[in-house]
Amino acid sequence: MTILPITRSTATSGRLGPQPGEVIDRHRTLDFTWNGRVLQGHPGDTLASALTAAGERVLSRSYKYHRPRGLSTASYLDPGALFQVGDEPNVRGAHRLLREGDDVRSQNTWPSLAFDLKAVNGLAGRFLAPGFYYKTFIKPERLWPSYEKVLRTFVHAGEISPVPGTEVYDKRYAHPDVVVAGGGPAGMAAAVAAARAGASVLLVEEEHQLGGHLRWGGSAELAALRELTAAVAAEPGIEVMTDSVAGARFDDNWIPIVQRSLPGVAERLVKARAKTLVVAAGLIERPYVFAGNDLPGVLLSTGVRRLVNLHAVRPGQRAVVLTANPDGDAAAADLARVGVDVAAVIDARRGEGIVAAHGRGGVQSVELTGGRRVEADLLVTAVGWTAPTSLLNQSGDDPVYDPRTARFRPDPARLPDNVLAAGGIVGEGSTDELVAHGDATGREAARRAARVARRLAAVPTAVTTPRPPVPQPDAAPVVVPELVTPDHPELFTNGTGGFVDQCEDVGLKELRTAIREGYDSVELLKRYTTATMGPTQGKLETVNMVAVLAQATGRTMAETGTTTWRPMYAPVTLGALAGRPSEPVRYSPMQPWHERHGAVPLVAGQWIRPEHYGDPAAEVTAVRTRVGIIDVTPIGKLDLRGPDIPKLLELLYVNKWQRLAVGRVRYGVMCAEDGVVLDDGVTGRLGEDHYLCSTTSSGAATVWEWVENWLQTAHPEWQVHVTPVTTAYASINVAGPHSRELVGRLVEGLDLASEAFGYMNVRSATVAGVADCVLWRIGFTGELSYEIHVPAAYGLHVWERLMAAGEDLGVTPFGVEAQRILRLEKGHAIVGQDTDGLTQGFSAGLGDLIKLDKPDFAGKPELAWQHERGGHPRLVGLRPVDPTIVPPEASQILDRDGSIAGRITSSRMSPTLGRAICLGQLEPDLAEIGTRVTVRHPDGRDVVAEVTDPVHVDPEGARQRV
Amino acid sequence: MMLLPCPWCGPRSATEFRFCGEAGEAGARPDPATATPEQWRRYLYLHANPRGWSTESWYHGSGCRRYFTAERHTLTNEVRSTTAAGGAP
Amino acid sequence: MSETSEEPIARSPIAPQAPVVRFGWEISARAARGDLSLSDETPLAKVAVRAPFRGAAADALGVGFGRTTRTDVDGVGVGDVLVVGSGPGEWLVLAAPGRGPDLAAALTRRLGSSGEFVSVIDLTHGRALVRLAGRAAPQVLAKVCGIDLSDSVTPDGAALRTTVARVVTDVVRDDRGGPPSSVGPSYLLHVERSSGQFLAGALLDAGAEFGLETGTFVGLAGRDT
Amino acid sequence: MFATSNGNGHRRNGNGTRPRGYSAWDLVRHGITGSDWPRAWREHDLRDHYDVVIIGGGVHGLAAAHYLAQNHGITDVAVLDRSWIGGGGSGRNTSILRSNYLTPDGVRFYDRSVKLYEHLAADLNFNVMFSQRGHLTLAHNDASLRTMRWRTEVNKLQGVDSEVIDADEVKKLVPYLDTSSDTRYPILGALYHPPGGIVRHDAVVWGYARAADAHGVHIHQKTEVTGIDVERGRVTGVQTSRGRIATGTVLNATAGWSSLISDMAGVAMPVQTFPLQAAVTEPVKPFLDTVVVSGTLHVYVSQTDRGELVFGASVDPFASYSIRGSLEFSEGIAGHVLELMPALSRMRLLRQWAGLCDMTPDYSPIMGPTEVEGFYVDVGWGTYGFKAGPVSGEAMADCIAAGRPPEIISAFGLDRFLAGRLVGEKGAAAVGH
Repeated sequence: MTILPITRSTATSGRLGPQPGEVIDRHRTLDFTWNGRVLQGHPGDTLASALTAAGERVLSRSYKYHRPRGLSTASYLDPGALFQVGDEPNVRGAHRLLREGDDVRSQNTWPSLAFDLKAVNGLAGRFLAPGFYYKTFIKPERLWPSYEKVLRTFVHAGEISPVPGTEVYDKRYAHPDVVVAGGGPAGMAAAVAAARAGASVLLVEEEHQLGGHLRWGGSAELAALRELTAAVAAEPGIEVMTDSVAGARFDDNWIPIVQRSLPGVAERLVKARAKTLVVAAGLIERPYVFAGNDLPGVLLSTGVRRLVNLHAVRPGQRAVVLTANPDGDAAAADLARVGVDVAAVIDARRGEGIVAAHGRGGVQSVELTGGRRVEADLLVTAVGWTAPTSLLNQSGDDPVYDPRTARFRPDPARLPDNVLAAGGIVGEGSTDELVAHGDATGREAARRAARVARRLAAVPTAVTTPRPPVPQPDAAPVVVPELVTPDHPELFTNGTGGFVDQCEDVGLKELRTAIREGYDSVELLKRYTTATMGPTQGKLETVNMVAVLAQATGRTMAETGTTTWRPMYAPVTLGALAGRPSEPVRYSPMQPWHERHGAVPLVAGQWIRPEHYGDPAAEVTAVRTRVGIIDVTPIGKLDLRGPDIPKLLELLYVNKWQRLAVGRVRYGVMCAEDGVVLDDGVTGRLGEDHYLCSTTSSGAATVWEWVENWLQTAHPEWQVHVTPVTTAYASINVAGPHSRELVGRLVEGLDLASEAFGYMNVRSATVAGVADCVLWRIGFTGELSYEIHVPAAYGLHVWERLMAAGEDLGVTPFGVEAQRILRLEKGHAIVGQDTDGLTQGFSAGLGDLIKLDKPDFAGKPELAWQHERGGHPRLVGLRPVDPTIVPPEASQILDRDGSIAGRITSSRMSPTLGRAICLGQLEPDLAEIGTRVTVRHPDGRDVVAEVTDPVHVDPEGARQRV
Repeated sequence: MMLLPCPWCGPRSATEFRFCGEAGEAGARPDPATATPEQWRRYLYLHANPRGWSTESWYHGSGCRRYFTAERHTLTNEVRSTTAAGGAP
Repeated sequence: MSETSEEPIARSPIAPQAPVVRFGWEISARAARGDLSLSDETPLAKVAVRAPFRGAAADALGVGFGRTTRTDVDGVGVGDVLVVGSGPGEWLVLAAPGRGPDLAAALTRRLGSSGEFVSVIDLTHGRALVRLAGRAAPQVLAKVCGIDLSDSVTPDGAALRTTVARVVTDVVRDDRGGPPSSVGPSYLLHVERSSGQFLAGALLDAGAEFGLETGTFVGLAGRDT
Repeated sequence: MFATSNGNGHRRNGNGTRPRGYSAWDLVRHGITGSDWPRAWREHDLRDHYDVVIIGGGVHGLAAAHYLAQNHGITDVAVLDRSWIGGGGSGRNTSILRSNYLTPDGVRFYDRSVKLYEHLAADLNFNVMFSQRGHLTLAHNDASLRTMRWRTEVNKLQGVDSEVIDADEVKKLVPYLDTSSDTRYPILGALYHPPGGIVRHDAVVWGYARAADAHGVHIHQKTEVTGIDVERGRVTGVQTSRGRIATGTVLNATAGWSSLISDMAGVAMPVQTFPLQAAVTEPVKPFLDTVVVSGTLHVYVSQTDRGELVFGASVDPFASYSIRGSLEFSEGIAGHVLELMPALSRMRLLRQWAGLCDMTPDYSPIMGPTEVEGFYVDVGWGTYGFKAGPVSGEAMADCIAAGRPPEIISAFGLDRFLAGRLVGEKGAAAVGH
């Protein structure tokens, strides 16, 4: 606990001389700022290695107690190296390569990293038991919101700016024969072997170079690294992806791979359908839990070897090394080689151990079992490994704890046929043994990939393939040599204290307290203490937590088990997951004209349509008094061909279709099997076996699939072909008293007189020089109108000719808003607005359209019972008694006792009548014409309205029949 | 998502298909002339909802635009058979 | 470009670069400089045929579901046409611009005699059609389409329907039909008309890193000219 | 029916042993003495008889057990869970609370739950961290704006605080939202519901478990139900992985398992099980102070007190019992969240998971008795079960104590489907969350 400011410790570390395997370019330097101070590093340095070379030991503060923290794993997972870089939060400083001018800052340290006020939490450490916030701030209740505000200031993270970034993300699909997740020796060997067997391979490696632990090895490892790197480079069939991660394994080997730091693309999501997956993720070194284990200067052996051998950085002056495996021994040797004073090597294999690390702001001495204290500024631990089996777990494996090797071991037998595991994750071995295991696994992966390809090709389909796949026999399975793992001491904690989860600041004593409180299963313990829920996703913490839980409950580690490994293997940006913004959008052929004439766009599903051109009321008057034209292209249109169309229409619509003469049009309503209104529209018969059926624009796709369902599953014997032609035609509705005059000026070969072409009729003709147009006499607006369906490529041409030819007639474009007012004046209901998800046929104002004497149609039984039952809501016309008040749509209608009796579904000021008019759903006992009801306005006022005939204008419908 | 072997087009990602609910005898439409309300509403609302092999109707909306029946295991999402509606390919 | 001449001009849903009118259609005059090009082929006549999956009509069309073939429809003078088995019992027949009505009539005559339940619809105006051609064409398509485009799975002459940039699209590999300036695979992408502009935009965005450019109308003859 | 309750199922105080022992003073006392905290709930041997057996150790089952004891003095109760308490839906939801529903029945029901949540910390002596920070449902087209007003008006008539606000007011509440008009789906306005918010869902489970245990209820984890004994139309016992329990009353309070458990009692259910996925990002400094939901873009997001953004969306596109999750889910929410808040492109998804939801034909639960006497259900909770935990527990306790459903759940009976009386929530199902 250090509340006093930490003076910058003397420059105990610094740059070493050239190392055989170093990845830095010592001849160039890069300037960057650290909390505002200018420092230097080399290309190839990570932010963390550059900082350590510059003598920085304290790199961050911990979550709850704000204890000073330094490097530990010096890898992507390092919990002590999370920085804000410019406006990007939570950057993995021990992985992110240094760039010129990087503005690197510690996160959530105020006023500064050296002197952090919130370190005062450390004082109250003993009072901040796990889940302390559940046990306090309960009373008085009214103070909880202010307590919460204080809690939120303790959020330990970087910041997101409200200004969107300019970085680019995109995606691509891939169909490799083999994905190899992990580019260490086994992964490289597997990739080479698979490629040599003819497979296409994606080799995915999280680090910036291939090689895994070989990179910080000795001369033998570096030689093997060169050899394997050359072998990979020699195989054109291998695509290498470094600084990339195979994020998950979803069903049927659907594998998202995130590529980072590509030229011009911040992150790219590669979506691979792999025939086989080889998981070669190697092993992650596990921290040791002991008092003082979170002090800056406590490093894992891999952390030390990375700093020394990869980045030529001296991690300390005087070191104590606790080792239980050859990697610990190698770390001690590397330190000695570069002149660090290795004061003591503690060999756990011979029962030796450490008690604690002591120091303020960093390690100053190490207390050994037996009491001896050794002065040191660096404590290195090598106590064992965790197998990162996330992708294997997602494939169905359930790794079991093996006391002999002190880790949870995957069980390849539980894996599906298309997933294999290679190298360190399966078992330890020499470089040659790992390469041999990888090689054999790679060949087996290629063999299985070929079998999967054959199986996919052999799936019976109707596709006529030029050369049907010759069924080759499967090659014999490849024998994969055994990877024998040497024993390893079980070293999780020495019980003296320390932190089990350094990201979330959860200590050993805190875990034990929580276990005694009853949170004694691995999932409950995780959720109560938040251990393993931090940025490292539990990779460094889970096994130690399980060990502490097992010890405390007297159960074995195998019985205790682990928490579920949850996708993704490494955190992925929302940008990479979203990719290019790509929500499909649909336009009508007249869109350029609309935009040139100031149409206000309305989002209607995937369509963008003109809402109005400036003055919807004037547009309504133009249609009522002169002539208007509207672009109704989005109206759904289905071309029906075949002799059995009447049977289909009888089955789907509530009304009758047997006797519809050629050239005639009929309105119809469709209900679902529960009697709820599904869609409506007009259908015209263009020829003996040729009908054109229109649907609502929002229902176009659903109705087509609904029709196909009946045809394909219920009546395959009916001869009907259905083809969507919604946008094969540009649809222009010409409406108004002068519409016949206007259309007459452009049409050829069609007598427009009412006797020849009456209401609810359809004809084909040439319009403005365009042949094969279809003209309908239908009346959604209630005026004399002709809906002209023009072959779409000529839509703009005909629209422009209509505007030109009708200038003297006062032709006016009108949009969806005016159309809504016109149809409301005529009392035409809109499915989905005047009806909802529960409105059955008789509640949609259909009156006698529903023919219950028909033998069968979709939804008939439910409609018959609705009719029998009665008492269902009615669709009625309504007029506020005060004509100037337009009740907002969805205002509720109240009964005398104040309960809800219905609602306003449509409501507008009618320019034609100069008053407000509405449609509404209403309980039957209030639905008689003339009844007065109370409408509750959103602002709380009550308004009186009178139930009327739904048709407010020209109830006899004379105007549209003229 | 998993692969679904369309009887017409062959294996495709399940994102190309629309799930249309349980098919087979559970989904069969009772005779509207004789069905009682209870029988009709069992057809509308009740599901077997097995945690295992299920016989279902699917629609290949982004492909051949045909309906087909599939036997799928609702836990592993393995599909062991698909048959085209109204007539084999 | 508003109307001046009496003759109506047909327009594609995809806005043309440097528009010029040819065979009654407004098309883009500028040719792609490099090998990789995206051309608007919407002016092609497009006739949809529905007929039983197997039978006399299917045999007369000469190609099954999932394949394409070039043929001359019984010498009616419609010239070379591309017949695509686009679905089960579904065919798409492409011909030169303006030949839609003649092609539909010829097909109705040719297939009507089969006695089977056949329907022929001129969908020239209902669909947008683009052609993506060039060595990098499969990589461009692989950014927006999840189908395995390798030669073994999607060989020249293959036809399938799937989603491209979230829009349902018929993908037809027709290498021979590529523009003379291009080499390697060539794909015809056929979508519902109102999604044409969106699809073209998505392809150009995906192809930017490969230097994809829009090219002028190619037609069916492609590399044979 | 239980002799201990008085006729009309009216609640009277149980044996009143409210849990105590959690307060700032207790924290200091334990801090100084270093003494251990008592177990939050105890482990018991499985007895061979209980008056009531509740299947499902989530918030619904534990709340029912608590209220049976506290409101009706019925304490001979066992809560069984096949794994650990809160391991099912209660531990996998995105912990959003609201009562801005569509039908009067629905609004009254969920409003009662919000009212219970408001005092739950004090009632259970366990801080469930209910952050009543306001809930916004965005409308991107006129149809959904109309649905927002419909819900708002029905809410106000039930005395629930909801209002329709315009895009500028939305921008004030959530500055990171792009409320400009040139986005693909412009924000036209929103239903603003101040009583809505988020809660620490695990804490609710633990709070109820601790309180029920204090009343003497036996909580049995790692105890799987393998059969339900029914004789002559009456429940007589439950078979479990740890032996048989004789009982005359069983409550099915499971999700994702409700069909399987009901099948054991021979009760057919109009339920189809779908996975519902959720995800969490890495923490960032708090910037989002309300819950934001978009029906059109099928995504909802809130920021926890630990700084993480929690995302959810609608159920998966097909029925399944798999909780392995999918790439399409995280791609979908990422795309939609960036449509709403483009500045979040650099935030990283930390983990994603899935739970199982039992969907019903009218987006409303199934609660009350069934045709098998003594077999009660509190299921069919779709994607909105957690917010109804407290009121469901209370109502089911009343129902079991009185032997018939209280008024507040009268609209949710199982028999409604065959009678064709579906609940109106289906009316505006387009905006489900």
